[in-house]
Amino acid sequence: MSSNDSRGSPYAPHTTAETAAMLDAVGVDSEEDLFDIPDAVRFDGAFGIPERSERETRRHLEAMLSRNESVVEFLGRGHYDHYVPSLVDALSLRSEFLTSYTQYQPEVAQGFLQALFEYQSMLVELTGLDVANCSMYDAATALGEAATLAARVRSVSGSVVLVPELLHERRRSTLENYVAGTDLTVESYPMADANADIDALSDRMADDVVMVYAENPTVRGTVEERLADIGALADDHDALFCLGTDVVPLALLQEPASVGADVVVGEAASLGMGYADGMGMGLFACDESFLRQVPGRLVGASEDSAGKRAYTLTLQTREQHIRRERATSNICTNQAWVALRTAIHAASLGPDGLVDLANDCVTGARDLADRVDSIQGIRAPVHDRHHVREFVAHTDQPAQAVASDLAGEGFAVHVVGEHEIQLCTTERNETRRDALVEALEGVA
Amino acid sequence: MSSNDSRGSPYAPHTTAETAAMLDAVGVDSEEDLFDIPDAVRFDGAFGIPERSERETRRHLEAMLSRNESVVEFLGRGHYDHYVPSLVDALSLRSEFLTSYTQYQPEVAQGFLQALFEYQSMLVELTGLDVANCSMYDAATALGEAATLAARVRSVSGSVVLVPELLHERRRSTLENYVAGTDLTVESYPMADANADIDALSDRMADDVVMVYAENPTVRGTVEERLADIGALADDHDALFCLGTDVVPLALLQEPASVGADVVVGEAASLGMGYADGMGMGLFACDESFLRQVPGRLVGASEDSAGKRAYTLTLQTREQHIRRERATSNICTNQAWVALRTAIHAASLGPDGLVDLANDCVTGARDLADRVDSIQGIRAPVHDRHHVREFVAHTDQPAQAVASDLAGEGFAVHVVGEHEIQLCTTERNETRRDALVEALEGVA
Amino acid sequence: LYEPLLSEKNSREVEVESDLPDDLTRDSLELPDLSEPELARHYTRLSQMNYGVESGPFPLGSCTMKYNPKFTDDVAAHPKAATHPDRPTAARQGTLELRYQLQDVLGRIGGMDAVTLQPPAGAAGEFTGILVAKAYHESRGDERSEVIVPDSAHGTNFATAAMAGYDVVELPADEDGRVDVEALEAAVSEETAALMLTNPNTLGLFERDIEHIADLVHDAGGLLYYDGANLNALLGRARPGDMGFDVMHYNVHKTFATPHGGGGPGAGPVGVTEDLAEFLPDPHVRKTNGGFEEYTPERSIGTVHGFGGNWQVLVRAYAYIARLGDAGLADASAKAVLNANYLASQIDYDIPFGPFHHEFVASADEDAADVAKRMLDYGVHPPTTKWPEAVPEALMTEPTEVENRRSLDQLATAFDAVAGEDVDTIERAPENTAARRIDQVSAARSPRLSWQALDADSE
Amino acid sequence: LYEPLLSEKNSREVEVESDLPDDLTRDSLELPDLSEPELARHYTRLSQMNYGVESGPFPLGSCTMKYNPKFTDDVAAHPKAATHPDRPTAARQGTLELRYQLQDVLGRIGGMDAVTLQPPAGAAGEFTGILVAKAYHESRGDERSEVIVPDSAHGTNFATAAMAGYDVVELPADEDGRVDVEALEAAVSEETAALMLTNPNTLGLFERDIEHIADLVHDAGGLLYYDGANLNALLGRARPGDMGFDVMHYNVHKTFATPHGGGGPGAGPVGVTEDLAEFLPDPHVRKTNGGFEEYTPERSIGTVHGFGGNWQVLVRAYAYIARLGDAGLADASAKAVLNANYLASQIDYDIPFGPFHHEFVASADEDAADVAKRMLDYGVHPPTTKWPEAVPEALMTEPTEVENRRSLDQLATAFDAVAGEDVDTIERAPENTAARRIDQVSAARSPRLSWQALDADSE
Repeated sequence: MSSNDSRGSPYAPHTTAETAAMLDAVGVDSEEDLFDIPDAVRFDGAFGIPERSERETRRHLEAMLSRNESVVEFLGRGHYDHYVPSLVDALSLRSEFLTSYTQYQPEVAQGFLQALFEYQSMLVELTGLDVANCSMYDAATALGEAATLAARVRSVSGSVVLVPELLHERRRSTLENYVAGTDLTVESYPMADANADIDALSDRMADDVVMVYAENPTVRGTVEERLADIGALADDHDALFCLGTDVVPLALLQEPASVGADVVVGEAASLGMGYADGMGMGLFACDESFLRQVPGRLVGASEDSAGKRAYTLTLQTREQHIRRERATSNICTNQAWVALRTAIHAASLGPDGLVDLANDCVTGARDLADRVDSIQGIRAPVHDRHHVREFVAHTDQPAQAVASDLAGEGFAVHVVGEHEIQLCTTERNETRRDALVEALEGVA
Repeated sequence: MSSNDSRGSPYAPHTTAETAAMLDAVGVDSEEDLFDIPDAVRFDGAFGIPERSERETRRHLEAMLSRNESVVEFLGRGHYDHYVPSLVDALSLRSEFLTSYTQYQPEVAQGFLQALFEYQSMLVELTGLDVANCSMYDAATALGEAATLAARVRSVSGSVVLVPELLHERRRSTLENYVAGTDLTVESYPMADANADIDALSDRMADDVVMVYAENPTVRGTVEERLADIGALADDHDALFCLGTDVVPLALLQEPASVGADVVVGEAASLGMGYADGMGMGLFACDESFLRQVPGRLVGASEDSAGKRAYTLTLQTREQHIRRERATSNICTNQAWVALRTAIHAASLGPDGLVDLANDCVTGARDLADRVDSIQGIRAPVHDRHHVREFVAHTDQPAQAVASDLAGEGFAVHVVGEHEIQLCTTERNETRRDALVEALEGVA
Repeated sequence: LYEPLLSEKNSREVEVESDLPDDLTRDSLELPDLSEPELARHYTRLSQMNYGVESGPFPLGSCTMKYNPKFTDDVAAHPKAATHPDRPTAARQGTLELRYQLQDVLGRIGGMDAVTLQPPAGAAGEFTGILVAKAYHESRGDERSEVIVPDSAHGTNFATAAMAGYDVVELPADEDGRVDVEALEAAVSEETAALMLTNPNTLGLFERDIEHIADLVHDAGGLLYYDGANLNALLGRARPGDMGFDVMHYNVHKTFATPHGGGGPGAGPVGVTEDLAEFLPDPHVRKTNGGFEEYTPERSIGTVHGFGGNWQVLVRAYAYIARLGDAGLADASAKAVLNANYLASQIDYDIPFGPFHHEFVASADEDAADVAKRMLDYGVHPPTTKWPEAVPEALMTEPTEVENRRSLDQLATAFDAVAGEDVDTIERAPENTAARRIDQVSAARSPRLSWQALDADSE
Repeated sequence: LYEPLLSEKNSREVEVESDLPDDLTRDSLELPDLSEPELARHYTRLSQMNYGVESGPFPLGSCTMKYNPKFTDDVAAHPKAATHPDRPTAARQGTLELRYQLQDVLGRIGGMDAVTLQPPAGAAGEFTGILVAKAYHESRGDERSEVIVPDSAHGTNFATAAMAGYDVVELPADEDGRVDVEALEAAVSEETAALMLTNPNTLGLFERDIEHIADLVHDAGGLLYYDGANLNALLGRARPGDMGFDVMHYNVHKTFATPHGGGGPGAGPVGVTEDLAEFLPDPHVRKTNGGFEEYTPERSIGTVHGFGGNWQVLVRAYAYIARLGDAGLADASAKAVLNANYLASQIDYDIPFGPFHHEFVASADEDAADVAKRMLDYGVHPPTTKWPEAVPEALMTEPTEVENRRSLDQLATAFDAVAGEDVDTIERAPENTAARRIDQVSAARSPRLSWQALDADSE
């Protein structure tokens, strides 16, 4: 056997001779001499992690991942699967994009900066608002940031954030954590048939409210029909109106600016990512008046010394590098690469393709609900509304039992109540709708 | 529904307005006016091929490919599966490499030219010969080209190409086709226990022989032990000695130059490709004296007008653009991109890694043969030789029946005789060796 | 090199039609409208206008800009990794096992008893860790109001403490560049919820008094928080848990080589000691009889992300750790520290503090930001500049282990070339880059953050 | 831009040890020895020194340099496509079905009765086609010795005919640039095995007399061979089979958008009429009751490749055809022809022949090769030069359908800018490229084809 050169870490390029020469130049005998660590806190144990070749590592991980069973998922509730064109991978995986770097030296990062500027611009178009940042972690954290923004800009004396009664529990919990260090409290307002109960909301509105949050579509997939009313109520009480949405239906539904939204948050990775165990990307757009309160990075256009248009991270005085504890947020590393993917996906769809996709979300959910409704023992949709991608169905059997039986048939659905399941459909599972309906007929 | 712009071909970027303006500039009313085709040969039928979206097309093809069953392949005989590091895909799939272009303008193709120059250099190192071209289609066609080269450079009056009795039938048939337009004829010489029968070969050698071909390893996986003798015999009779090999064992086995090989052909895609239903890449190296007779493209170093080293396709007077019917071969499009992958794979293994891999081919085959030999009803290896990756086993049962039964258990092996199967093993199926042995115990 | 915006190439406004009532839909939508070949060229051109770690050395201090092994991308793209978090537990055992294994190896690497993978970035990890610390104190009826942060700390530490509702107490350094223990003694009190520390610190120096520091904080009832930004200096040689830290976050996009991708996504898992484990975010993964499951820690702070964080990043991080193993991780640190020391030995700059580990902070004679711009002209990426402030005109330099001697020499050449140049040349720089020096002031003064803003501007 | 060779970065000679007897192994092996980060940078740098179709227009005449849709790469990389050809028929039904479907659609597109996918390139297709023709004649006891080739044909046609053992009869063009029918009448005889023709020809002109030409050749007992290089001009509008061609090859890396990848791999399927089908290479794929199988055509010429040709290329080609369908293919041709005509209308060059289809041949005032070099300075790729010889200083230009009007205008600007420049400027070109004008003469006079040769040279 030929003996391998005594390289340690596979991604450290040092040959033995090189290491020796470098130690010599530094003036020490061994690498260990460079560690200035008191003996008392020296670690002399082992992690017990074996070294593996690339091939063995892949085998190890792929064997593990293969223990994820092959089930057909009719799952949504904030995390959606759309077909991602091959172009998105081909371009976003280019090592000039997917590698280690940030744009702290804009002169050598014009490409990514322009791509993020374009992402921001598409979000401006979709929301109708003046400003979009270049990404938040996800919809839940974006909502948290919106609330703290509201606290900073509030013109009223209040401290209450009103959120819909029907709200993904994780989104609410994350929001609660974001406001844990502020004076804000979170309260919910009632809903009627999965839309805001405007009368109840109107009754609740008072000067202690700094922000009203509503979603379109809602967590139950319904189109929220009273957005303009909510916006007007918020406006009447000098509260911010924050609208939560998703980048796909956003192409079809009422433009947030037109219903008075001051801030738009939501999920944007529905374009560009598909299912990724919940990994997403938060969109964040707002009115220009909040510009200096926007969390996260902003890319702006400027000029270079030759007078050519150039892009740069800007308004960094909002960020932690400069303002430290007075920063608008602690967000630093963001989801820039996902924003790039979203932008490429949106651009490859174009306006027609994106609207078509959003329309398919509406018709697909309606058609599936119609078929499910015809099954003995199931009623769908529970809410007499228009739906986007997903809807709740009432099951005469306990929902958990129906879901378990479906799992046995290879289908995954949400259980959202004792007798309620939620089904989400996109073009990714459209060819399996027949099979789902058949399976439901068997178990309902 | 929003209506799509009336684009025809998805990869033609023309908007309707653009098309109209361009027709106008050309001075015609419609695209059809540009076709100068007599009515009599106009096609007014249909192909009957439906248009599909990208997603539908992928679904169509992937559904088709999924009808390839999941079997564990212990198959070789000229087409081998080695683990290809992710780096190979990551780099070779870069669109600067995998796209439409050739290096006819070397000033803007220096990168690929250098990569091919490096490939040639690695092959020079591996073969010990002076010159390697930048790829042939595969081992079989490279052998065909070697024979026609022999015909062009022959210093003897003969016309016989001697090939081993044990030779992949498709390699022989391809060779026969390559010499179909020449005076050459192909004859085989006997083998003894899957090595050249040197006495018989010696008896056959005469002035009518222009080329002797031998393989190392042979099609039955044996190491050819008499290479130097074959080389000497060829030399004695002024015949060319052409050695067929594979790029992986080449790193371990006798250097072709050291045994007198004048030309080396073989398979080089064993590095870089893995199984691809037989898609490969032919290596072709030879002595400098045949330089102006080499088929295929050659990349050479030169200088640009600023005096910097630069690379260019060279000696193109051998090719069809210049010499037309007097060209050394009709090969034009080649396997350049596969050569790039082979080079990246070889470079990422380095000398140690490549030798280790070749050694694993020897020990893996030996160990599997030992275990198979211990099974009741099987004897392995049939040939009392050293083996690389593969070996022949004798089965008391009819080989076809054994193979069919194995197929039922999810294993694929070659049938090479009434009572002979051939098994090939690499690191790609090493974790399934136990299962294969167990299955063989059940069916043998 | 200049590439028009997508909108300048071709944009189209379409009327939006649907089956929905008109008042529930928008009227029209305008977006770029280009074919695949046009988009491929667009983004290929954009990609060519970036300098990344595969272009050359990228010694951005405190950022640990490692090379990202390619196979980790392939593992992250495995079809079986693309699942919804709400599928039944039995159907996602692969995902849960990978999460469990990563929790486990991170715990071992950091000397921590429990690790959550939910925080989607380092700063999110800090926030999570501080929320956990807060919940811990509150569970003991112990309301505390202050978090102590060294003045040389990452800005996110200050912002995080503030976000969590704490007053920030800034801690000066001693003249050696390390924590001033006397100042710390003065600062700690029963209001101290936590001390946030990076070790080695942002000057690359190991806090030699760490045991004493830990005792001081613990004796006052506070907790010790470890910022994992500099963990690459210590792999296999020291563990935060062994030093007395109670909470820490890991920057997997630094230490464990996952790609930053132009600013993110990253992941910021948080490790804690046993006492704090019950406060970790919901859900956490544990082993069951023959499998893995999620559960809610008893006194969980709740969630800090809509789902389980940045899954694909976590997959890559686990792949990297599983590839290197103990030996590879330890060698990575050794080479990172060697590289920093070798590079420092090759440049003509004053480096006031030492002995440093994986990074050093050199002092420039001219404006450090200008020096950095000029370094771009020599084809390398410059270090982080002007921070930490303990070093005048700081050039905070962290080459990481992935550079070989030749590229370190190339970096040194660039450093030294700029050192010898006059101010005019430096202030004019860069001249050899895709864009010349960009006007930051006007970008901030009249912000144009979208092509709509550009259009409005030119009207 | 200059990148050292791998061998110049780090090379190492290792002693080769193994369990094999020493006399069966080599003593040592020297190869480059570099880490993954170093290799990633090396090949990334090399990639950046190439101009491809994703860099901008690439109007290389007769090469049909189309954009390669990305999804075809993903399909070709599907794990289920990575199989060995010797697995049992039942276990490779997917592969066989895809091959069958591709045989089928290619037959429909070309108007051919049977198609083999085995030839791994266009020239290999020519060779296969001529061998089939030869076998056909021989099967009828008809020994023929000549193949007629128009003087403007691709060089491979001549070389192929010679390889197959035929004498090549060169056919002059008439003054319109098409086949001189009188000359053809004089050339055909009972020695004529085949006439090889491209239609439209290399000037982009449709051979209007194709029916008459076919009759002439067929009447003499010869066969008509169609070189598919220019098929992109005719999709859905005319089919070689309908014009009287008996054999043809398809260049899937031209017409069907599979990547050339720096010179290959391609694929050159061959279509034939019913009479010739029994001579096609072994194996061929056919439908069975409920599946697909391979079989040996009755009078097969045998094999022309070690296995079934360039599988991954074939997968991409089928994916492309399945994506476009009838309408897309027809539109691709329409736009390719429109683009050529539009570009021609925008440049100040003489174009002696027409009406042309997907390509035109302009005539330069200066040396066409110099003009091409100078075009590089304007950031575009130049056309094919100096061929066909019917046009003095030919610039053979084929923009394909993937260019939009703006990039055609960019091309036209480059053409016209060069047209207005003096000889000195043009002869000095290129000046804005990674490498300046490369010395071809010395490259050929003292060939250095490996780093070993460079080393020997410098010693």
